Amino acid sequence: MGQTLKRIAPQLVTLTLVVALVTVIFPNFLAVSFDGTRFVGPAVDVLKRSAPVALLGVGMTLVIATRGIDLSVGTIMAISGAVAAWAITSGMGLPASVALAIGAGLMAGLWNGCLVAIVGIQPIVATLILMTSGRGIAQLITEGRILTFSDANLAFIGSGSLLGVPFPTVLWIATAVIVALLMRRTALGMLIEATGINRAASALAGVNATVLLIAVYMASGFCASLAGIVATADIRGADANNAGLWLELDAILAVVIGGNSLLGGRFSIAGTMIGALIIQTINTGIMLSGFPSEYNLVIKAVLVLVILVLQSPNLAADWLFVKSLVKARRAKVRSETP
Amino acid sequence: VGFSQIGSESGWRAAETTLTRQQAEERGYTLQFSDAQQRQENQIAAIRSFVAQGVDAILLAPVVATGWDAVLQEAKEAEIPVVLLDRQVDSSDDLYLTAVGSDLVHEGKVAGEWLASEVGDNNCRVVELQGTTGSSPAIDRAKGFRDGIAGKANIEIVRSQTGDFTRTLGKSVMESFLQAESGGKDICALYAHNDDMAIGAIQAIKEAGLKPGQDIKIVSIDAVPDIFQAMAAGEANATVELTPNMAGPAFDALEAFWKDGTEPSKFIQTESKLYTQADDPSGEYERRKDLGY
Amino acid sequence: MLLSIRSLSKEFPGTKALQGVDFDLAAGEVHALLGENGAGKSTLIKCLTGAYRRDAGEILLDGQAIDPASTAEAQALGIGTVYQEVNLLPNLTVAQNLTFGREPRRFGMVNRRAQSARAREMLAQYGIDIDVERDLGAYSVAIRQIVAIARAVEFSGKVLILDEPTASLDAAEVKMLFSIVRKLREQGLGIIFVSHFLDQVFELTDRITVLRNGRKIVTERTRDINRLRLISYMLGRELEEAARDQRTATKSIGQKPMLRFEGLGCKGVIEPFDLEVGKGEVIGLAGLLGSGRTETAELIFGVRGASSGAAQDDKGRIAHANPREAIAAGFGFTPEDRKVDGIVAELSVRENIILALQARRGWAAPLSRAEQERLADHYIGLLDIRTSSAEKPVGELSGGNQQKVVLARWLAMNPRFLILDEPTRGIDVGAHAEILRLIQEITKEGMAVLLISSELDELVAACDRVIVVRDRRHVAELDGDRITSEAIVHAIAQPGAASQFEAA
Amino acid sequence: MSLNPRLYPLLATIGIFLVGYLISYLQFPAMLSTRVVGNLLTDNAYLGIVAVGMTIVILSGGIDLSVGSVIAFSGVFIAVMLRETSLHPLAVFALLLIITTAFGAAMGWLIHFLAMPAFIVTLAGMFLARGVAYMMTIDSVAISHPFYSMLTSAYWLMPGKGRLTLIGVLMLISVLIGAIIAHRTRFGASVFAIGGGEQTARLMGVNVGRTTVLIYAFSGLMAGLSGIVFSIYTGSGYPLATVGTELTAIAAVVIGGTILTGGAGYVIGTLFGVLTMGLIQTYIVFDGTLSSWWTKIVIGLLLLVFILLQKGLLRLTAFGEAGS
Ligand SMILES: Nc1ncnc2c1ncn2[C@@H]1O[C@H](COP(=O)(O)OP(=O)(O)OP(=O)(O)O)[C@@H](O)[C@H]1O
Ligand SMILES: Nc1ncnc2c1ncn2[C@@H]1O[C@H](COP(=O)(O)OP(=O)(O)OP(=O)(O)O)[C@@H](O)[C@H]1O
Ligand SMILES: [Mg+2]
Ligand SMILES: [Mg+2]
Repeated sequence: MGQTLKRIAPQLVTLTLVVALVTVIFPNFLAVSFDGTRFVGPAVDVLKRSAPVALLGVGMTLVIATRGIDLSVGTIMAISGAVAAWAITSGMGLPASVALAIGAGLMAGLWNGCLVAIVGIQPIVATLILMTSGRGIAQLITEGRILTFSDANLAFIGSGSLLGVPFPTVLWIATAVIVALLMRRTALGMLIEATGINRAASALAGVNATVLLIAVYMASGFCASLAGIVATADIRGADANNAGLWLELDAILAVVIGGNSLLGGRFSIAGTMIGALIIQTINTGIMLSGFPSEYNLVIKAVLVLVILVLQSPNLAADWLFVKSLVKARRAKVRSETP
Repeated sequence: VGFSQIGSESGWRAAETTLTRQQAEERGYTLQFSDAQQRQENQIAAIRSFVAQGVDAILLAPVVATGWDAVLQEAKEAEIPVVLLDRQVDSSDDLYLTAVGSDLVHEGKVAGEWLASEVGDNNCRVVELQGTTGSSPAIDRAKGFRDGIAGKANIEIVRSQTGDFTRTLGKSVMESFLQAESGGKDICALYAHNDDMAIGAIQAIKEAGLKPGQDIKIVSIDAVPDIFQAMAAGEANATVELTPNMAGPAFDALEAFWKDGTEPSKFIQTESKLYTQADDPSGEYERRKDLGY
Repeated sequence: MLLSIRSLSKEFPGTKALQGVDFDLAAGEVHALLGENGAGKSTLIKCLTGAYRRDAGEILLDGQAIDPASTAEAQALGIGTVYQEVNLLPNLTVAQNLTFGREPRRFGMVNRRAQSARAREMLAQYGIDIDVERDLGAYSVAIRQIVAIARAVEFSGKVLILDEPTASLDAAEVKMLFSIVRKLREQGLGIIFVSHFLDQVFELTDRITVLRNGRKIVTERTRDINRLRLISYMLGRELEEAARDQRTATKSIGQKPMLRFEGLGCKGVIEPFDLEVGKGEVIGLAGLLGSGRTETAELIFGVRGASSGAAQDDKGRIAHANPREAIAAGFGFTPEDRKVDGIVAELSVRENIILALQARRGWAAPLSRAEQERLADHYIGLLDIRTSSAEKPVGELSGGNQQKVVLARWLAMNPRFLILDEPTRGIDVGAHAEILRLIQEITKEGMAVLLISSELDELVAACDRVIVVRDRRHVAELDGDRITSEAIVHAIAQPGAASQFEAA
Repeated sequence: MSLNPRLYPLLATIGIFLVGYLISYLQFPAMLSTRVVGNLLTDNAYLGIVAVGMTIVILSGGIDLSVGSVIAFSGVFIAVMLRETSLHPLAVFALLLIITTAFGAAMGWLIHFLAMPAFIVTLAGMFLARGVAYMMTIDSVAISHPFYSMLTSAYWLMPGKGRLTLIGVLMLISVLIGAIIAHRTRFGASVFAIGGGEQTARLMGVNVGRTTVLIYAFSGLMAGLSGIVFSIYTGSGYPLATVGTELTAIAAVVIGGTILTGGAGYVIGTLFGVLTMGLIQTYIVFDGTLSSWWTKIVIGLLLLVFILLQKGLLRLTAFGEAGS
């Protein structure tokens, strides 16, 4: 636990700074009130709106740990959302609809995993294929329109609350905790890391790298399908055209801001979750600030760059270097003055 | 006939495609359909392919207003008539046969005028959900709305932010509007650049414990089926129609042109009809729900 | 002095790699830099060539203080280097590798023809005639090593540094290298030579500097020092040299073999061969570079698919079509290229050691942390792995210690049949003896070992049986008293055994 | 004397393109007109140019996600500058190329000196470039300079009414220059070296920092040039233009036989990758029966087919080689 805290300390500091910045611009940002059934306030919104990116981030962290990348998660969201809405409007009931949607996500992950692990296509290209054609599949299901439904149970997943906490928040936190525990309480985490760092050596040591890779892409598909269900449930309709559009980039950003290396290996899901919160805080902050829309991207880009620079490993090394220089000079001075 | 469609980014767009296909089929044309995935370069390439293929006419729903001179010139040299659908271009008008569409500024204006007459002399703080930043509907509908409320000092647009024409962003941006305007108490009306964003916003308003349509008046544009449902439930107040049937008038014009060379007028404007809760929303919903929206 | 290093220090997080090291190199001498694995030899070299920033100390070249900030600067100063385990860039052509940074140019563009001509010229000195326009990666490790040497020689106007250049060369190539080094010495170059082969050190060098734990222990003239004293300088203690007649024939004749491989082969890779493995037996695999020893091992371990053949034990047929099946059948394999196929660099020593064990147990049955630590500590002690902690990433260990970690991984599995492909490459004398002793020990408990080695002495010392591989065929088998260096050399050197320079 | 194996991926790419073209031709004989050939070059000129820069980046083991946005920025910059000032387009071009090159160099600098992954730095660059384009104008701006009309209508009429346009030729020249830089200069050798292994490259004396900065500067330059070509192609500047072009460019580079992990590939291969992408588009337009969603599905599937064919072909040749 202490180690995890130490590992994600820079991310926590960054989150605090971003929250402070937003609070300066919008003083009520941290105000939370209870309206009888649920907590409300901008910060609660952030926790709720982080759900898609955070969920995607859980899967993306694992994929990136294996030195891969999954560009198709936004599209998988659209597919799963479409499946869920289609199932519920054809009268299938909540459990069946959710199961079908998750099944679709798993299938998509299986497809990606096979292309990467068995056919040997580079992850970025393999998932680019699904990214392009998957949205077509989603539109095929909805026939290009927004498939609206009115089932209150499904809608609850997107906008209901549990003990006053928005359900999407509960869902992403629970998913993150369960996956993180699964990784660290079993040997999965280490095996994934080993595969990501050196697939050949891991395979020689008996790690079933192929199956592991497929499983990881399926996990990513699973998380994406949860995100897709949340997004669909949120607006009570499946928008195959826009659901999850470009969200894969935010998810990757969350993973990196969370301190994970894009080159695979060591990973931290907690870090990614904070990364997702940082991104959503920025997004919500931009919306609350009232700046004209055309400034959104520049503000986001500048903030992201600043965060990345602050978290850069080299900067840390430079600090150490400066410190050691100072130390060395002092030592020298001491040795020269007998 | 070649048809270069922008893409399939919304239900309205899908309906336009469906209706164009239907119209072509009814009249016995072979439709060469090309989806440009929101990219002008794909549209230009598609038109040039149509020319290379030697189609008889080209329908073009341009993704953006500028940058068509060269390719339209090419079509003209190949003597293929081009009809613009739904959006305008700023090329010289001898490069195309005619343009069928509604006037985007006018749509915004109709919405603005409705709001102006609805609130009368009461003070009204309006929030605006804009379309995709930089897209011509977003720019023109924003402008038209401001024209519509011009001179009414009691109406003030207090916040505008892009919702990218999507329901998801419509909802989440509306949530932050509500947060920023003391839980929504200070907002009197919402103007959304399309119905989808309005529908998202309606959910946000409901979840915040307010009554959309009453506490916050809602006016939007497009007249897709779902907004009529909302109107029937009293949750939306007005919408301005943008008909997806652009192909019908386009084919009419083409047929006249082929028959005896009649040059149609350069702009065939479709109607921008205003629907309110008084206009039998449930009936309108039933009429539209199978049109491919 | 041509090159002087004064009180050089370098610290990595958790490790003082060099502490106040002095080193002098005269023009026209070959100076050996010796020490155990992890003593700091490679670090010293990298500080010298600007690959690492040093923390303190100064470097004088021709009496001038120099401070190369990058290897390019060092090259410009006339220091040519062969780095340990850096065999240049496999994705560039041989010619590009050889002339990199000094490409012949015309009108600002690289003159391909002149480049190739130059490259062929450079390689001709080493008696090598290959297609220099193919990717370096297409050639064997030995060729790559020679290319790296040729390149370093070309860049060494004043100083040539060779960090374990002979690790993957065989006797003939070593001889050729030595004659070139001697020629350069006559031309007045200063040459630093790092090796764990003490015979080569005595044969070639003029002076010796020994490092231990990042400190300089001694510099002496080679002819004033004897082998035992040198080893005690390096280890800080005496070494009981593994007596080679200690090996008692453990193979009980007449007993049924533990494993039998019949007609195992792969088209175009290795001809079908039979192999019987007895309990507790050590089988050596001898041959020239590229003769097909590694392929034999890979076939047995399922790294390559076999096109024919089968394996059996007393319970019947066993599947070994991929490493997982081979492991399930009780095989183990330490690959030749530890960096690429062995270590998982960013994982800790502990995790590397338990990796195979954990993979066999499956992900759902994790070893407890305490158990992992116990195993790690046990093998760190047993194999004397030099690391500041079990949690250090393996990639930060010195080469030899990395090798020991891979070995520990398989010992922890306790397989019945362990394949060791060049297990002692790059390992210091102390550890070398240690590993041979270890092989003895584990086989006493019944584990069988297939030992691939280019060092004949090692094979003679450790093996019950030696199989000689030539031109991708198993051509001879020696056992008992017939295992002598001479006999092996004789079997290897049959006519037509000169195919090692061909591209794969 | 057998063929150098490093040529196989290139030959596979070219072969697959030709086969694809043949199949399209058999189905639609009009495909073989000079019109279609001219269109293929013109329509993909901007993509080809930006893909040349992307090839160099990918050869070094990096990636540049900012190029699509930079193209959009370039168009807007040119349009706004021509509208607001009286500068000659050529002066604006020069100014623009300086800006985009510096922008690329700045990203290269961040990547190297802060040891940040290229993916993320250029992702931020992608947001930034488009954001700045929005800030300059949210509207699409037409360019109506006479010099521009001249550029747009600069073409050579091939027999059969096909047009070989200026921008098409510009793309071919860019590919040529890119090929020379990648395969015939010291800088190019350094790029391959870094792609083969940064540590090793450094030990071999590559100035990794300088090379990285130059690589991304070059990509920025090509993106700027591509922006100019795109603005000539469309005669306007539009901040929403070329969304996702970076992914198309990456796909083209990969289809062209360059390996995403760096160190191996050919710039000429990229040209065929781009043409293959163009061929897929043309084929779909010629077919004209696909609905919007089937268009997406088919594009993805065709991409997959090309990659699989390439892989299969390579595996076959590798097998043949091993067997001989
Ligand atoms: N990059 C690094 N980061 C951290 N520690 C390092 C690094 N490189 C080397 N070390 C440590 O520095 C010490 C000296 O290592 P070095 O590679 O110089 O040994 P060596 O004498 O060359 O050994 P070998 O004979 O095995 O090659 C070792 O303890 C090693 O773990
Ligand atoms: N996967 C591979 N692809 C291409 N070439 C290979 C491959 N594996 C081995 N080779 C080549 O095959 C030849 C056989 O080399 P290898 O090292 O396996 O033989 P060896 O007898 O084990 O020799 P040693 O172990 O002493 O190096 C070498 O030229 C090597 O480069
Ligand atoms: Mg060393
Ligand atoms: Mg070998």
